[in-house]
Amino acid sequence: MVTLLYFAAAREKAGISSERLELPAGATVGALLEVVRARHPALAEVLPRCRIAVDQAFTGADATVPDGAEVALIPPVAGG
Amino acid sequence: MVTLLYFAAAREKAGISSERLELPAGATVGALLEVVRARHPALAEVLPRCRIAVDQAFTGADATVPDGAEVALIPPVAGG
Amino acid sequence: MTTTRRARLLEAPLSVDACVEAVKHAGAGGICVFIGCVRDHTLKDTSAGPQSTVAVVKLDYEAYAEMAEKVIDGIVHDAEARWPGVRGFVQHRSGTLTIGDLAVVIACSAPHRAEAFAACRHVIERLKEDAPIWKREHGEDGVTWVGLGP
Amino acid sequence: MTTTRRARLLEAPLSVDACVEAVKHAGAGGICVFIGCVRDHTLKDTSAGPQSTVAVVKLDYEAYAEMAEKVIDGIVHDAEARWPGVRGFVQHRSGTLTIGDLAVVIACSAPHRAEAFAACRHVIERLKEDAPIWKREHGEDGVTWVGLGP
Repeated sequence: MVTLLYFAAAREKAGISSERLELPAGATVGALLEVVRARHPALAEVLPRCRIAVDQAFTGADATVPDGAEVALIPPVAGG
Repeated sequence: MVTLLYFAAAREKAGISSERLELPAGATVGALLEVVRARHPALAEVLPRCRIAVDQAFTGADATVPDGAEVALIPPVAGG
Repeated sequence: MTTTRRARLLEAPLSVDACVEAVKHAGAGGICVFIGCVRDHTLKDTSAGPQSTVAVVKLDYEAYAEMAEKVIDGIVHDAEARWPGVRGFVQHRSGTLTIGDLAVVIACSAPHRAEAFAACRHVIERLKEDAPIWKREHGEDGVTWVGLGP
Repeated sequence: MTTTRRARLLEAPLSVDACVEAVKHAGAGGICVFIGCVRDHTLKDTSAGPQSTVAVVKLDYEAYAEMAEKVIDGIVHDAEARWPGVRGFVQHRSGTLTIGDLAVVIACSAPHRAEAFAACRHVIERLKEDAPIWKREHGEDGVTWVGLGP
């Protein structure tokens, strides 16, 4: 199980701020994103512009998602 | 008559913070400095390192000192 | 400072004084502070034609708070390592802000001013790139997530 | 701001908040503040050999107050002209200061941060060159006028 977090525009498009998903062992960030894309067609436009954080650190698409991880979709940021 | 102001190291060396001097009409800043040098031998070392302000604006040695002017010796500054 | 944490996300108004106090110490000759405020206008990205100015009424700041504090803390520690003698502290706001409210306060002290300025500038630039914080502008032309474009 | 005067020489403790308030307005997205503090050591100029560090106990700031306000006011107005949209304000202390006391506070606001940083840095550099203000350090090796050398 992993916990997915949606923020800002991603949260609005997905219509939820978090959900829990079962992933095959050894699944990559890229594979997780395919699952997300299939579950939330409304995210299609925002998803390619998101960075991904696994356990609060930015991560590439090839990284493996550990079981129990907290994975966040990070749309373009605008702090400061 | 002009008013001369001494600050910081110049004030300490001259032993006074201000004095009034009679100058010939048309006297330059350079001529005034010669008078000051003669009156205050203790200023010999500091004087070449001072800038001069006439009526609160930095001025070159060739400028004429107007009657009634306020002339200040400005040793190396250290504000901020 | 008795803590090594260099960043706070706050729902309440920020304090410039608190940030300055967090970095002040006997060896600090200069402190550079950057304050980001909500201003009354923004540049609108338009797909065609020149940028135009749009009035802003208020902003909602949303943050992935725990990660944002971690990211900003890392940025400040990085600045402290790049410019030896620097000490930094950041407060960032979340929630709804109106014109003039402080969105971020960054304070960096150093023995000399050049390092204080450089570190402060570095922190705001990196924060804007990487801190997981978003803003939604309520402007005269509707509500938009800043940075997502039209 | 109801006055156009951009500089104050004060015998009393400086206020960062007052300087920030003086430059804050609805169009100001960024404010850069520089605070100069009395630190516990100074670099000693030595005619031979490398610079060494000397402990400082307190400082006396002496100012040609009227001219100093005029000079700093001119520097701030110059910065406002160089970087359009900038608004600046400066407080400078005079009298006797001890470690940690604020000697100068410079605040510059601008629509965007680059101009706020640039203007603030410009003001402190020019102030240090031209403002008729002197300091006498009471250090472990006696009393010296800073800038006059050994």
